[in-house]
Amino acid sequence: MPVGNDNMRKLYHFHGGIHPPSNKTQSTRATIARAPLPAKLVIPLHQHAGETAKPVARVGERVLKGQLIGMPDGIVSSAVHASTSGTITAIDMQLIAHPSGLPNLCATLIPDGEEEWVPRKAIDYRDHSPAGLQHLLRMAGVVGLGGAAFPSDLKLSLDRHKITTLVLNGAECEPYITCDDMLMRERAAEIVQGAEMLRFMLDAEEVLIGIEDNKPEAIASMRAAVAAGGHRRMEVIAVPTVYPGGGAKQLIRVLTGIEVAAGVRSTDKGVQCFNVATAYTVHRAFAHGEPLLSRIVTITGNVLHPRNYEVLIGTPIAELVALGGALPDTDSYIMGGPMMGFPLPSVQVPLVKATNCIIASSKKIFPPPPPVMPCIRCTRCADVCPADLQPQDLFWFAQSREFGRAQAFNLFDCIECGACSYVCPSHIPLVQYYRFAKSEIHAREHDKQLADKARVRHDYREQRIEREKQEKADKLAAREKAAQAARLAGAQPLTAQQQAEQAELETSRAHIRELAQSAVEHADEGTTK
Amino acid sequence: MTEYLLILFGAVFVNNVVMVKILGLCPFMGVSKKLEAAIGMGAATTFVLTLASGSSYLINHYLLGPELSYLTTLSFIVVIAGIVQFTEMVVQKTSPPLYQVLGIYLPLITTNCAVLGVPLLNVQLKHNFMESLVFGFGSALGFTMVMVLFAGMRERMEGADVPAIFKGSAIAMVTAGLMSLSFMGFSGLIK
Amino acid sequence: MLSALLVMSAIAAVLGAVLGFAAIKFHTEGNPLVDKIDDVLPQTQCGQCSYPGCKPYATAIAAGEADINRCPPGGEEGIRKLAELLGVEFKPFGEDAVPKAKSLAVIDESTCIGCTLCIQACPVDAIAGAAKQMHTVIASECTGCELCVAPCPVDCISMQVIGEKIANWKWKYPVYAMTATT
Amino acid sequence: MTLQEFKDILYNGVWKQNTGLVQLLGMCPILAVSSSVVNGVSLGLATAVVMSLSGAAIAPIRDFVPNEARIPVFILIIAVLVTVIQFTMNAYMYSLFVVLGIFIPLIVTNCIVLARIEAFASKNPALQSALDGLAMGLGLTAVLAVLGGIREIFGHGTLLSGIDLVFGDAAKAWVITVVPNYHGFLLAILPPGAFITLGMLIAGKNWLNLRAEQKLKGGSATITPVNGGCAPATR
Amino acid sequence: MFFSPLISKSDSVSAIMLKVLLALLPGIVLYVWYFGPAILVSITLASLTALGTEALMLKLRDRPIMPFLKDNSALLTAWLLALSIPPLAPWWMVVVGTAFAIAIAKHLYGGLGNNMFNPAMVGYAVLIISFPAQMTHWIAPHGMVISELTFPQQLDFIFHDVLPNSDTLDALTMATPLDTLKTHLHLDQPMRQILDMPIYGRFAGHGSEMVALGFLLGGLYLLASRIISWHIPAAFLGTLFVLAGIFHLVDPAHYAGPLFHWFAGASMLGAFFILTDPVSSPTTNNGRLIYAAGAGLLTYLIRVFGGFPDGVAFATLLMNICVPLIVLYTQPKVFGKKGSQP
Amino acid sequence: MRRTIAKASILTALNLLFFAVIGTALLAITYQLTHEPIARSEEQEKLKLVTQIAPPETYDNDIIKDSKELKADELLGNDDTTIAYLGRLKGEPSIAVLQVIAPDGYSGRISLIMSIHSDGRIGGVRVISHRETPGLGDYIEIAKSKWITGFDGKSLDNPGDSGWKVKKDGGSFDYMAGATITPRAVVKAVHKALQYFAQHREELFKQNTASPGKGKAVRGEGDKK
Ligand SMILES: Cc1cc2nc3c(=O)[nH]c(=O)nc-3n(C[C@H](O)[C@H](O)[C@H](O)COP(=O)(O)O)c2cc1C
Ligand SMILES: Cc1cc2nc3c(=O)[nH]c(=O)nc-3n(C[C@H](O)[C@H](O)[C@H](O)COP(=O)(O)O)c2cc1C
Ligand SMILES: Cc1cc2nc3c(=O)[nH]c(=O)nc-3n(C[C@H](O)[C@H](O)[C@H](O)COP(=O)(O)O)c2cc1C
Ligand SMILES: Cc1cc2nc3c(=O)[nH]c(=O)nc-3n(C[C@H](O)[C@H](O)[C@H](O)CO)c2cc1C
Ligand code: SF4
Ligand code: SF4
Ligand code: SF4
Ligand code: SF4
Ligand code: FES
Repeated sequence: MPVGNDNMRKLYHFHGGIHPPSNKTQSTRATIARAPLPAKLVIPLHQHAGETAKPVARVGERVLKGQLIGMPDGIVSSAVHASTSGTITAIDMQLIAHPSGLPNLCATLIPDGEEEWVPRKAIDYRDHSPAGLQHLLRMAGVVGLGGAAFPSDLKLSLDRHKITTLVLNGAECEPYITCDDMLMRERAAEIVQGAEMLRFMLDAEEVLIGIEDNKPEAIASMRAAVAAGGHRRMEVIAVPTVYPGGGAKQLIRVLTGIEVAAGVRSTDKGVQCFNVATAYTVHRAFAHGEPLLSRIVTITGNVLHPRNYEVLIGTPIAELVALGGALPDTDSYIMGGPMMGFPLPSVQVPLVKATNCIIASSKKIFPPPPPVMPCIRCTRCADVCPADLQPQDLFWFAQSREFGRAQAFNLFDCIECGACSYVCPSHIPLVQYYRFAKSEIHAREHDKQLADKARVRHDYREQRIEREKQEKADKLAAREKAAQAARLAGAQPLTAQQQAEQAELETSRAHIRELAQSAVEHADEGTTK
Repeated sequence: MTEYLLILFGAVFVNNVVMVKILGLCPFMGVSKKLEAAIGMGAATTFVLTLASGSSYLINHYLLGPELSYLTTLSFIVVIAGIVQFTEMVVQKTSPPLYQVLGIYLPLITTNCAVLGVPLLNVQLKHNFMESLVFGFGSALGFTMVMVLFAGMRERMEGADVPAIFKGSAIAMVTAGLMSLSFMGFSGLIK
Repeated sequence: MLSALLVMSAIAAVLGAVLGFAAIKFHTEGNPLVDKIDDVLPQTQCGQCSYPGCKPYATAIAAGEADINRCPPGGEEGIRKLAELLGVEFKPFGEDAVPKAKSLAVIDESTCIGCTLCIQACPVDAIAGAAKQMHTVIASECTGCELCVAPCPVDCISMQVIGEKIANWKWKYPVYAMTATT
Repeated sequence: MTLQEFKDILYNGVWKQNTGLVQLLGMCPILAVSSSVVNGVSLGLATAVVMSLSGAAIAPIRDFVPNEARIPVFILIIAVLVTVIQFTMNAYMYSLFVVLGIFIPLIVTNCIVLARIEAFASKNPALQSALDGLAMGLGLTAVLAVLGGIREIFGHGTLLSGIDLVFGDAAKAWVITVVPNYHGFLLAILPPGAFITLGMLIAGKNWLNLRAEQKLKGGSATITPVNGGCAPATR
Repeated sequence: MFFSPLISKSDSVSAIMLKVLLALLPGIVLYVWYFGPAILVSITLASLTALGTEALMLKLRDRPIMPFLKDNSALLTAWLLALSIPPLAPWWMVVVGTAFAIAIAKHLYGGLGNNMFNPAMVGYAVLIISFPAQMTHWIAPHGMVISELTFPQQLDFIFHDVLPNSDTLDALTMATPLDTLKTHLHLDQPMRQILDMPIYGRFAGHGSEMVALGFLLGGLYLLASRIISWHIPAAFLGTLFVLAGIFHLVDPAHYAGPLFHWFAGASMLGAFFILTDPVSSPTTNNGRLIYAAGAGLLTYLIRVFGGFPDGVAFATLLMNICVPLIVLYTQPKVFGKKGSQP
Repeated sequence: MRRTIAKASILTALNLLFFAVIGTALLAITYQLTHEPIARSEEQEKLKLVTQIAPPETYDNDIIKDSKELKADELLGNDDTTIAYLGRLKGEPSIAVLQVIAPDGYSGRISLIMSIHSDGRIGGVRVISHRETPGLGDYIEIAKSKWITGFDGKSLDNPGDSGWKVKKDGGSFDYMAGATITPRAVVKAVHKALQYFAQHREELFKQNTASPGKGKAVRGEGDKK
């Protein structure tokens, strides 16, 4: 039951978008529940965009809840903490929730059930500088919970641009997912306070909270919280329900009219966007001194009891599935929504900060797609592309591996929303092709960099050899001269040191000869070919 | 004026050198794999062909006359070869960026039949100086146009699921055939 | 006959003079093509192309002496790029030159006698160590050219294929089984 | 010249580097004059003669020509040879000359002539150059003959029509009517037909090459279908 | 393994093609009404040939056959080709045209979705160039000529090239309205007098204008069901209208009016069914406008000044050649790179 | 040795000159040798055409030599001078061969050559060049059909003014269904040429004064076919 557009504000429109069946009501009937403590936690050290955190706990060590076990390593990185107290039994490669199905470094934690916290220190953010707060967030392991898991502190570093608007993203446009919805319904005040903190750090003027109009309860609850907290220049705005209206760029466009191009940071345009759950986490980090240890996750799909749970990071997904009660015909599990999620390589992989939803999948709810046919250039995909791309052309170039041309046709503006695949009458897995092309291009750029580096090193080496040759030859000549002079002056026996020097000379001469010889040989090979 | 326009229109569309007169096919096939290359070749050819049309008219009219008409081919081609080689050297020196674009195509122009064929047609059609120039320019324009369009098609075709034995020049040839089929639609436009 | 000779001589003389003039006046040299080709080559410097490194191979290609399909480390993609650059047809690898999986040299530290032979062989200075001390390969610099393998007197250098990790994982080309509905 | 060299040059010219099917040079006459076997073969032979003679003429003088005058001089020599042939045909095979029309003088710019001069005659002795020119020319003639044959049969249902232009009226009887009462598929003798038929010939050569390659590899290598969304498939 | 998105809208290529086939039905029904059932014979013949050729080519190309035979695109090509040639065309012409269209214009490029030229129009162009005589023998609408062939006699003609004893082809067939107009203008007859001939109806050819109306109807259905966008029909018919309007206003004695050009020849079929072929037309909206306007201009030029009575087919093919470049130069600005921002 | 500009110019010029002289000489010699036979074959070719429509027994002079330049005339349909060949039998005018153009063919001009006996009867008509649609309008070529021989023996009064039309328009000349424009054009042109002959007969057969040879050759527009 969408609320009418009762906002005061003029809303903008972005091109395209689709209206897939939302399937959200199943999991909003019950309130958020806390998942029980599992018998084992596996905490990946790479849960965020960027570099893997460096393990700082030792195997066998007892850790406390909230204790740092992974230190941020590199600029783009974030901290990882023990989600509960217990013993680290292993730090090794384990299967994680990643589309590659490859293992990565994880810390295994056997909880002792005590939930014994490290000392927590609540702070008043107003007493700190933004830079200090940023560091706190980094050490609290706060990353974006909207999906990308990008370290939030980096998004708060202000360089030269004045931020006018902070956008809170409560759109939650993907079907099935309701974790943000439930969070906003139940913990609106904390989200709003988190927003206030983010505003402080960004020195932003206004806060716009965008929520799709298919979530009237969340809108009401958030509006009440804003009113109750007496927040000025903070507005909860109902935005039209259209996928992918929750994409940061799309939401910013709808709320402010500003379009942020690919490769441009939204901060350059005076806007920054955070997910509502991220704001909530920021509030926990400052007001309670708690690092990011758990998050709200929706378990839905082919389960008996679809519902949202607050789950500790590192909990095996199987535990969550058990809470939902997967039906027998379930054949796989999807992390994320049906539009952008991916099938988990195993139901045993641990839950990570980016896990917003687990969908138990069956042939019934996600039937296997019909056969792929060739693209008939009907441009339905272009009609729905929110990035104003020509997906059929991107596909054409990607499938024939013409990466340069795909790039020229703005491949990297694609946000991989999948709207194009959704409408394609030929059922082409378009996004797959774009991901393939993007990662090939990245790999090539990487290779190119390596090649350039190798060229420099090779040239340097050649020069060095040349120089050394020259130097040695000079030295040799000088010595020879000296020796001759000495011989002329009367044969004096050589000192041991002189002898050694001469021997060395001899070998280096031989070496140079050899080098020269091999160069000739190579050249010969070249020309006789 | 209208008659020049008609000559121009005729040379570009109705009697297109490549599609209808079947001249200049080697560069048409050879330099149309990439759009940029096709544009470069087209520009170079336009320049040379216009110049060749003008100078061959002068040669034919002032140097040869009817008595020496048996020297037409010989003198035309030698002058064309000279123009081409000269242009190449000058462009290379004076405008390296332009040379980047046209350079490698210039030497190929000497052996583009159209460059000799059009001046010969000029003689055969008894064009005067201006008509020769317009006809030469129009033919070159027509050449450039079809080559650029063809290059566009070939670039797109790179992604097509063309049967293995037709990949490359075979399907290009078939495409040229269908293009020439399409150009037959212009027939009769200028009587 | 005479007039014919006169006319043609005049044309030839004028043209010849102009061309000779232009040849000197507008003389240029240098071949930027070599650099362009070299840019495409992978800089592995392995010599598998039968030239002593990438640059010489690039020079040979530019001079029209070498085929474009001689560089296995560049892969088919490399040939394709060369073909595009030079405007020639793509040409697959011959029987003799087949690209291998990308790998890294690894020195068995317990066997290494510190002879420095591998250091001298490495074209990109990717081996660190001094005489009579154990040597190690700087993984980030190694191009996998294998030139250090042969000189080692105690055979302690082995090439290890770089496996797939999350960091270098790539999305695969979408391939689907054909339907059996023919 | 050794026998092997002779064979190599011949094989190279007629098949491996065939101008019409592989190098795609000398296309204009191939496409324009191949509407019948007789036209095609006549022009092909004329071209072969020019190529052979020019190869022989240019190989010995190549070292005396300064670089900047190279192309003009080569072209000049070719032009002279072509014009000589043109006059000869004009004098003694007038009707054929009329049919081949503008394409006789255009042998001068027939790309393949200069291309072979540059690629072969400027690096090899006269005899080899002459043979190379001849072989290339014969390769061209072969393509012209086949192309002409196919187009003539499809277009008119005949073969060898116009033979009387070469051998006089008596030869009229040699014309073979392949399909009697044929409606005439005009497309085949018009330019589009020329292009498409040549495309088919090139594909045919590709097919033969491919088959030969597969035989070499041991047969089983069928072309695996590429699957890029171009073929129906299930995920 | 399967990947996101995991859900999709239920539509398919074959359903789209089927809808286009359905949209042709009003036109076909009117065709049969005015010109008799011979057209059904050529449609059937063309359909069979198209399916056969498609299957053969798929087999040769080592591609699955059934999924493609079921996509209906070959049928569509066949129907459009059959509708653009004279219904009395001998059977071998239908076969040659269709086979050429499917085998060469479509499958040499890689089949469905890969062809650069409109296959049906390639087939048409091949036929009119190769067999111009047969391509000018159109059935006259009912009551137009002295004697009419019965259906069996028509079959006899199509399959055996046999006419009933006394009749000559000339007495049974006539040129199309566009062709007749051209012929008589050539003879310096004034427009008024020509258009008073019985072959002409309310605004174009008698009978054929109604068929065009049928195609217009089907076209509107395609627009409504969003299978085609408005750009191509609007730009094509608009250009034709403007050009014909200008010439007609300046010299009404020699140039027919806009309505005539709309309802004569293949204008309606072209505007809604032929130029809109998604595979061989541009994919950008601006590109579609340019493409269709160009086709309108060429159609008018060829009709009025050129060597063929109707220009739709050649205009389509000529514009097909331009499609890659049109698409290249009309790429829409992507998100965030547009000029208009608040 | 550094090459100076002047030196290089002279060197190149000499080189080119050398080859140009040799080449030109070779060419000139060939030309001298062949231009006789060429002229002969061209004449023969003309004669061949002329004899098709003007049988040798109708004249005894050298018809190719006995020619006259005609100014352009609306009735001949041309806009350039043409050559008429005049046949005489025992000095008496017997037959004239005219070049005629039918301007309104389906796709442009149709060039014809026709002969008219001195009594106004047509000796024969042939199409020299045309651009009519192959397979439809090209039945006017003798190689394709006998249609063109339908003019043989016709004259201004046979079939008379109203008969000089195709049958479809109520005249007496045949046509091929579906292609009436072409025959209409040809019939009209031939009819007009007869009128021209009737008007200019005397002047035409006046003994030759102008020098023959120059002007437009028989072969029409040099169309490539
Ligand atoms: C070194 C570095 C610094 C960054 N700084 C900022 C920043 O100041 N502001 C910002 O919005 N994003 C910043 N980013 C984030 C990227 O722009 C990133 O694409 C974006 O935040 C991903 O956001 P999403 O979660 O909105 O998709 C930074 C990224 C890197 C690698
Ligand atoms: C197609 C698409 C849909 C998205 N939908 C949502 C969404 O519904 N809610 C959300 O919070 N973030 C969504 N995101 C992520 C946002 O782009 C953005 O990364 C996030 O709001 C930034 O906040 P965070 O850094 O706090 O996660 C979506 C991203 C994409 C590409
Ligand atoms: C492609 C095409 C080419 C044509 N070419 C000719 C032609 O060369 N000569 C001709 O007389 N009619 C030609 N026509 C036919 C005319 O357009 C017209 O139909 C015919 O001359 C009228 O003949 P009718 O009076 O017997 O109906 C052609 C028609 C088409 C469709
Ligand atoms: C709206 C629409 C119009 C079409 N028009 C044509 C057409 O004009 N000619 C044709 O051969 N196929 C047409 N098709 C069918 C199909 O696109 C065509 O066969 C492809 O070109 C084959 O790859 C059309 C399909 C659609 C959906
Ligand atoms: S929706 Fe599918 S079939 Fe249509 S144009 Fe896009 S990719 Fe092609
Ligand atoms: S996945 Fe990319 S191309 Fe497809 S609709 Fe989304 S942004 Fe556009
Ligand atoms: S084979 Fe080795 S040396 Fe040769 S170009 Fe390739 S990488 Fe460089
Ligand atoms: S370490 Fe060995 S393999 Fe690696 S770059 Fe050096 S020589 Fe090559
Ligand atoms: S033969 Fe090469 S361009 Fe004509």
